[in-house]
Amino acid sequence: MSGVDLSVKIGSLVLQNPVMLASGTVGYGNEISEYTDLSKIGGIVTKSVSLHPRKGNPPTRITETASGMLNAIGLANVGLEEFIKTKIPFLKNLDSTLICNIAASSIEEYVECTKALDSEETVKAFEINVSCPNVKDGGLIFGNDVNNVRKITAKVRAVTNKPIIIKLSPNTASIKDFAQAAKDEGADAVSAINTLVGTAFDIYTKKPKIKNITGGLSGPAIKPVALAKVLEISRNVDIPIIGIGGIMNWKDAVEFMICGATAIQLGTVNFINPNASEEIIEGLKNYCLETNLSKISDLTGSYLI
Amino acid sequence: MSGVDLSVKIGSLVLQNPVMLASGTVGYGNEISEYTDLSKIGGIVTKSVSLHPRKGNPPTRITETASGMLNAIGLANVGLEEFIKTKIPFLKNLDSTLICNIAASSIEEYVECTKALDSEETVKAFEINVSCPNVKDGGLIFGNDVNNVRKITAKVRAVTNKPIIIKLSPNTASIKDFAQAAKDEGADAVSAINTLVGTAFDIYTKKPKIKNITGGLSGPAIKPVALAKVLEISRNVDIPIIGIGGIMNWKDAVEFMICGATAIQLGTVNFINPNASEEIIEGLKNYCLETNLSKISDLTGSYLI
Amino acid sequence: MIEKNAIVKSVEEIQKGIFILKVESELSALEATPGQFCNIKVDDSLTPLLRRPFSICDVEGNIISFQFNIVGEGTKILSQKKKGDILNIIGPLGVGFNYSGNYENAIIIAGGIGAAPFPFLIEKIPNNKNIISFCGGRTKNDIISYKLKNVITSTDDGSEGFHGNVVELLESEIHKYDKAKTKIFACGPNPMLRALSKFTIENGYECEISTESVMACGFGICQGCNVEGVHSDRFLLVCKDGPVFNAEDVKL
Amino acid sequence: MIEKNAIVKSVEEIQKGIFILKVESELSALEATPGQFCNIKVDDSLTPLLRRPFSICDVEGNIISFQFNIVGEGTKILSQKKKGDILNIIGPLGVGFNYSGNYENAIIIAGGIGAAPFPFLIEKIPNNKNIISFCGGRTKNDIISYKLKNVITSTDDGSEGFHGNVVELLESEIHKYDKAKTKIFACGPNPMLRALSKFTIENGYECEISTESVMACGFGICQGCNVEGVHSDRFLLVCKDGPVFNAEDVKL
Ligand SMILES: Cc1cc2nc3c(=O)[nH]c(=O)nc-3n(C[C@H](O)[C@H](O)[C@H](O)COP(=O)(O)OP(=O)(O)OC[C@H]3O[C@@H](n4cnc5c(N)ncnc54)[C@H](O)[C@@H]3O)c2cc1C
Ligand SMILES: Cc1cc2nc3c(=O)[nH]c(=O)nc-3n(C[C@H](O)[C@H](O)[C@H](O)COP(=O)(O)OP(=O)(O)OC[C@H]3O[C@@H](n4cnc5c(N)ncnc54)[C@H](O)[C@@H]3O)c2cc1C
Ligand SMILES: Cc1cc2nc3c(=O)[nH]c(=O)nc-3n(C[C@H](O)[C@H](O)[C@H](O)COP(=O)(O)O)c2cc1C
Ligand SMILES: Cc1cc2nc3c(=O)[nH]c(=O)nc-3n(C[C@H](O)[C@H](O)[C@H](O)COP(=O)(O)O)c2cc1C
Ligand code: FES
Ligand code: FES
Repeated sequence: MSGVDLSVKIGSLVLQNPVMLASGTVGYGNEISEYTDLSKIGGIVTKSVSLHPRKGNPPTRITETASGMLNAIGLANVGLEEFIKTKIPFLKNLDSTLICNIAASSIEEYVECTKALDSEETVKAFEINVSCPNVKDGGLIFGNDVNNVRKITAKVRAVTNKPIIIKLSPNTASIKDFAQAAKDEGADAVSAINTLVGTAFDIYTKKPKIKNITGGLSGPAIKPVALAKVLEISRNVDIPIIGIGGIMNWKDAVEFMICGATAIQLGTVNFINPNASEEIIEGLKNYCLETNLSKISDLTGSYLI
Repeated sequence: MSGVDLSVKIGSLVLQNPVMLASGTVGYGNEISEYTDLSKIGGIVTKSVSLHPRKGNPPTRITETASGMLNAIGLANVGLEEFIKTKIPFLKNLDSTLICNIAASSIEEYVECTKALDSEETVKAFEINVSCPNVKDGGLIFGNDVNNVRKITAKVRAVTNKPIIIKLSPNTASIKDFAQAAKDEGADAVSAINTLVGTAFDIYTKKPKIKNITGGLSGPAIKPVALAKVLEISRNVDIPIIGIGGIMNWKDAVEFMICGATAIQLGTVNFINPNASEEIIEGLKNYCLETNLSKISDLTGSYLI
Repeated sequence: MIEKNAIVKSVEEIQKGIFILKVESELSALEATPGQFCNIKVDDSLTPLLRRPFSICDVEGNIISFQFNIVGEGTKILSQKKKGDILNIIGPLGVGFNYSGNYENAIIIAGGIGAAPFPFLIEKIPNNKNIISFCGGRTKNDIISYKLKNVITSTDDGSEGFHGNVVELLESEIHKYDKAKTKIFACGPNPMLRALSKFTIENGYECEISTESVMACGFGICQGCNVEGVHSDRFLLVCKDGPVFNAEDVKL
Repeated sequence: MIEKNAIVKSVEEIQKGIFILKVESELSALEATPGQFCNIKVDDSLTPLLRRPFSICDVEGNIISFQFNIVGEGTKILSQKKKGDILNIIGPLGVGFNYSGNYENAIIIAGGIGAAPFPFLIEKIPNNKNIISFCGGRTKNDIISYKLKNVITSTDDGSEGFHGNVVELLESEIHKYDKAKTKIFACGPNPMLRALSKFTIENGYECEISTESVMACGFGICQGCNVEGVHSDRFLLVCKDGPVFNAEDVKL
C-alpha cells in the first residue's frame, strides 16, 4: 500500500487527498470526530457561517425520499463571532484542513464575513455558498443570477488572498455560465452541486412534510444530476471542480473525478456512515493501485467520450 | 365502490380519471395492452412523433441509478406518416383517450406535425414536447428558452382547436415563467416534468454508461423535484397541470394532485409494473371514499401551506 | 457512542404488531443509560436510506433489546430479520432519564409503543423505590406492558382498565402519591406528552419525557431533529440534548 | 406474456457462484420456448428499481428454473431468496431458438453463464438429433455444464479441456460435422458471440445466438434494449425481436 500520491491541488491549496466533508453535514467537526479520524481526510468544510447567529427553520426540517432526503435546516448556525470564539479553537486542534463556508443575505455580508475570517490562520480557504435553497434572504436568489455570482466573487476576491471556492446551485439550466463567471472574477475553484429544490406532502394532512414547504434534495438520488453538472463544467470551463452529490462510496468518488472533479465532498453519507470518509480514502488508494495510477490527480477529467 | 367522480377536465378535454400514461414509456399502446386494460385509464400519450422517422440513439440507451434510471432513446419513432398509417388505427380501437406527443427540430416542424394530425379524429389533444434532453436538434434547446416556448405555443395554437399541453423541462431555475408563457399564448395545460439531465460513468472503461453521454433521469428519485415544480406552477400560474415524475403508486398520485396537478402521468413505473395504472385508479377511488371526497377534482391544489 | 455490526439473536412478535428485537453487540451496552437510543441501519440498501432510531428497551450482558411496531418500510424490514443477520447500529445515543435523586415513587407513563424504554429504566431504578406503570392505548390490544412493573391500564375505548387516556388516568390516581417524593417518567406520542407536560408543570410535578423527532444522523451533525426549547434561544436537538427532556424545558 | 407472483421453491448454489433458482408459477411455463426469458423483480424495494432479465433454464411442470451468477445487487438479492418467498415475474418474453428444421447435429456453444438457456433447449430438441455442447470458461471453475449433453470444454487458461476460447474449440472440432446438417445455438458474452458470428457467417453455418442488453421493461415499451440490425434501417430490440437472432441479422 504505498507509492500512490493521493494529494490534490485546488488553487494554492494542497489537500492530502481529495476527500472532504461537505458543509452542513458535519457541523463544526466535533461530533463526527468520535466516528472518524479527521486528521486523515483531505479537508472539512464548516456548516455555513453567517454574520449573525441564525436560529434556522422550525421543525420539521427533514424528510426521507427515495434514495435521498429533503432538508430545510435554514442555515442554522452560531454566527461569526461565536464561530471564531468557540469553534475555531476546536477545529485548530483537529489537524485537518479547514475550509470555511460562508452564507449571507447580502453581498456586503459575504464580504464582511470573509474579511473577518481572513486573518484566522486555521481557515485555509473559503467556500462561498450562493446556492442554499432553504432561506428566503440570500442563498438561491444569488445562485440563480449569474451577475450576482460575478459580483460576489469579485468582492470577496478583493478581501482575501486565500483560495475561494464558489458553491454552485444545480437549479439552473446552464451551470457552466456560473462556473465561468466565478472563474472570470478570480475564484480558485467551484463546488457542485448544492441540493436540488424538492418537496413532499402528507396525503392526509395535505401539509408539506417539512415546515419550510420546499427543501433541498440530497443523497444518491441526485448523483446522476450532480455528475452531469460536474461534466458540463469540466467540458466548458477551465477551473478546478469539487464534486458533490450522492457520494456513498469510493466508486462514486472515482466517478466524480473521472467526470472532472479535482476533489469531492461527502454530505448525506456522513449521517448514515460517519466513517465513510476513511473508507473512501482507502478505496481510492486501492483503485489507484489496481489501475496503476501513481497520482490520483491524473484521474480528474479522464473521461473518454 | 360507487359515488366517486374520478373525471377531470383539461381545457375542453374530459378524462374519465386523472391517470394517464406518459410519452415514451408505453410506445403506441400495443405491447402494454397485454398487461393492463387501456380502456380504463384516463388517457394515453404516444411516444413523441416527429415529422420524419428517427432511428434514435445507438446502444447503450439506458442505465439504472439509485431509485431511478437514465435514458437517452433519442426520440426513436416511426415518423408522422407511418404513425398515421399504422399506429392510429390500432389506437382508435383501444377505446382510450389518445393524446399525441410531438417533438421537432424546428418551430415549423412542430406546426406541420400538429396540422397534419389535427384532422385525425382519434387524436384528442396534443402534448408538445419542448423538453427532451436527449437529442441535439430540438428538445431542450427550445425548452430552456422562454421565448421559444412562447413562439411554439402561439404557432401551434394557430393551427388546431384541440387542447394543447406544453410539456415543460425541469432543467431550469424558474419553471413558472415557462408555464406562464404557455398560458399567455393559449395553451390549455402544461405537463411537468420531463426528465432531469444526468449521467453515469463506468469507472474502469471511463466511458459514459449511455452512448449519448448524458440522459434523462426518471423514476422515484426525481419525485421530490417534480412535486416542487408542480407546486411552483400551481402557486403562480392559473393553468391546469399534468403532474409527472416518479409516480409509483396511488399515494404518489394523490401527492401530485395535492400539489396542484389536475391529472398525472405514469412513466418509468410502466416498465416495472405494467398494470400500475389500473392499481392507481383503484387506489385513488379508495382514497376518495376514505377521505369523503366525492369529486377527485377537488383534490387538485388542496395543499395547506 | 460507537458504530458496530451487531448480530441478530431473535425477533419475536410479543403481541399483535409488537416486536422485540434482540441483538448481540460489542458496543458497551453496559454504559448505556435508560432512555438513550440506538440508530439502526435496517439493511444496506439505499431505500430506506437513513437509519431508524429506537430506544434501548433492555440490556442483558451484551444483548440489547428493542421494542417496536411496524410503521413503514424500515420497521417492516426489521420485523423480518432472522437470527444471524447483521445490523449496523450506532449507539448508545442521546441523553437518557435521570433516575437518581431522592424521590420515592417512580411513576412511569407509557403511551402505546412509548413503553419501549421502560424495562431498562425499571431495571436501573434503585430497589428501594416504588415503581408504578401507567400504560395507555387506544384499545386493549394497544396496551404494551412488556417487562413493566405494577401496571395500571387505560384505554380510549374503555375496553380495558380506565376509560380515557393515560394522562386522565394519571390525574385520577396521582393524589395517592406524595408530590415531593414522586418523579414521573413518560414516553409516548406528542399529544400525550403535551397534555402530560401541561399537567405536571401546572401542578409542580417533577417529570421527564422522552420525545421523538424525525432524524437523519442521530448524533448531532444534521440539525434535522430540532425542537423548540423553553429557556433557550436556539433550538434544542432531540438526538443530542434529548431525547429525554425535563417536561418544562421543551415546547412540543 | 403475463405478470405473476411466483413462489420460490429453492435456490441452490450448484458450483461456486452459480445458482439455480426454482420457482413455481401459474404462468403457463409450458408455452415457453427455449431461449425466451423472464423479467424478474428481485424484491419490492425501489433499489434495485428495474426488473432483471434471466433466460428460462428449465421447465418441469409448473416449476421454472433460472441459472445465474452474482453480478451486482440484483443477483445478490436473488441468491439470498428462501423457499416460500414471492417473486414477481413477467414472462415468457421475447423470441426463442428455432429448433425445428432438418438439421441433424445441434451444436451448443455456451460461454460461462451463457449455458443458462440450454437445458430447456436440449429437452425440446427432438430425440433423433445429435446434440454436442461446447462449454467455455476462463478457468475450469467457470465452466458450467448443468444439464448439458455431450459436453466438450475449453478454458482460456488451459486448466481444463481445450486450451483456448470456445470459438477456437469449435473451429477445431467443426470439421467432424456435416455443415448442411448442422445448426449452431450459442449464448455467451458479446465478444464471444461476435467472434462466433464472424466464423459462422464466413463459413456458411446456420447459427442462432442469444444476445444480452440492458433492459428497462423487457417487453417492447421502453426502446432501451436496441441493437444494430444488419438488414434493418431501424434498430432491433433485444427483448422483442430477440434475444435470439440469426447470427447474420445483428451487428453486436
Ligand atoms: C429517539 C427515538 C426513539 C424511538 N424509539 C422507538 C422505539 O423504541 N420503538 C418504536 O417502535 N419506535 C421508536 N421510535 C420511532 C421509530 O424511529 C419510527 O417508528 C421508525 O423510524 C419508523 O420507520 P419506518 O421506516 O418504519 O417508517 P416510515 O414512516 O416509512 O419512515 C419514514 C421516515 O420518518 C421517520 N419516522 C417515522 N415515524 C417516526 C417517529 N415516530 N419518530 C421519529 N421518526 C419517525 C423515519 O425514521 C424515517 O426517516 C423512536 C424515535 C425516536 C426519534
Ligand atoms: C435476455 C437476457 C437473458 C439473460 N439471462 C441470464 C441468465 O440466464 N443468467 C444470468 O446469470 N444472467 C442472465 N442475463 C444477465 C442478467 O440479466 C444480469 O446479470 C443481471 O441483470 C445483473 O443484475 P445485477 O443487479 O446483479 O447487476 P448490476 O450490474 O448491479 O445491474 C445494473 C444494471 O445493469 C443491468 N445488467 C447488468 N449486467 C447485465 C447483462 N449481462 N445483461 C443485461 N443487463 C445487465 C441490470 O439488469 C441492471 O439494469 C440475461 C440478460 C438478458 C438481457
Ligand atoms: C442537512 C443538510 C444541511 C446542509 N447545509 C448546508 C450548508 O449549511 N451550506 C452548504 O453550502 N451546503 C449545505 N448542504 C448541502 C451539502 O453540503 C451538499 O452540497 C449536498 O447535500 C449534496 O451532497 P450529498 O448528496 O452528498 O448530501 C446541506 C445538506 C444537508 C443534507
Ligand atoms: C425511456 C423513456 C423514454 C421517454 N421518451 C419520451 C418522449 O419520447 N417524449 C416525452 O415527452 N417524454 C419522454 N419521456 C419522459 C416521460 O414521459 C416522463 O416525463 C419522465 O420519464 C418522468 O416520469 P417518470 O419518473 O414517471 O418516468 C421518456 C421517459 C423514459 C424513461
Ligand atoms: S438527528 Fe441529526 S442532529 Fe439530531
Ligand atoms: S427492454 Fe424495453 S423495449 Fe426492450
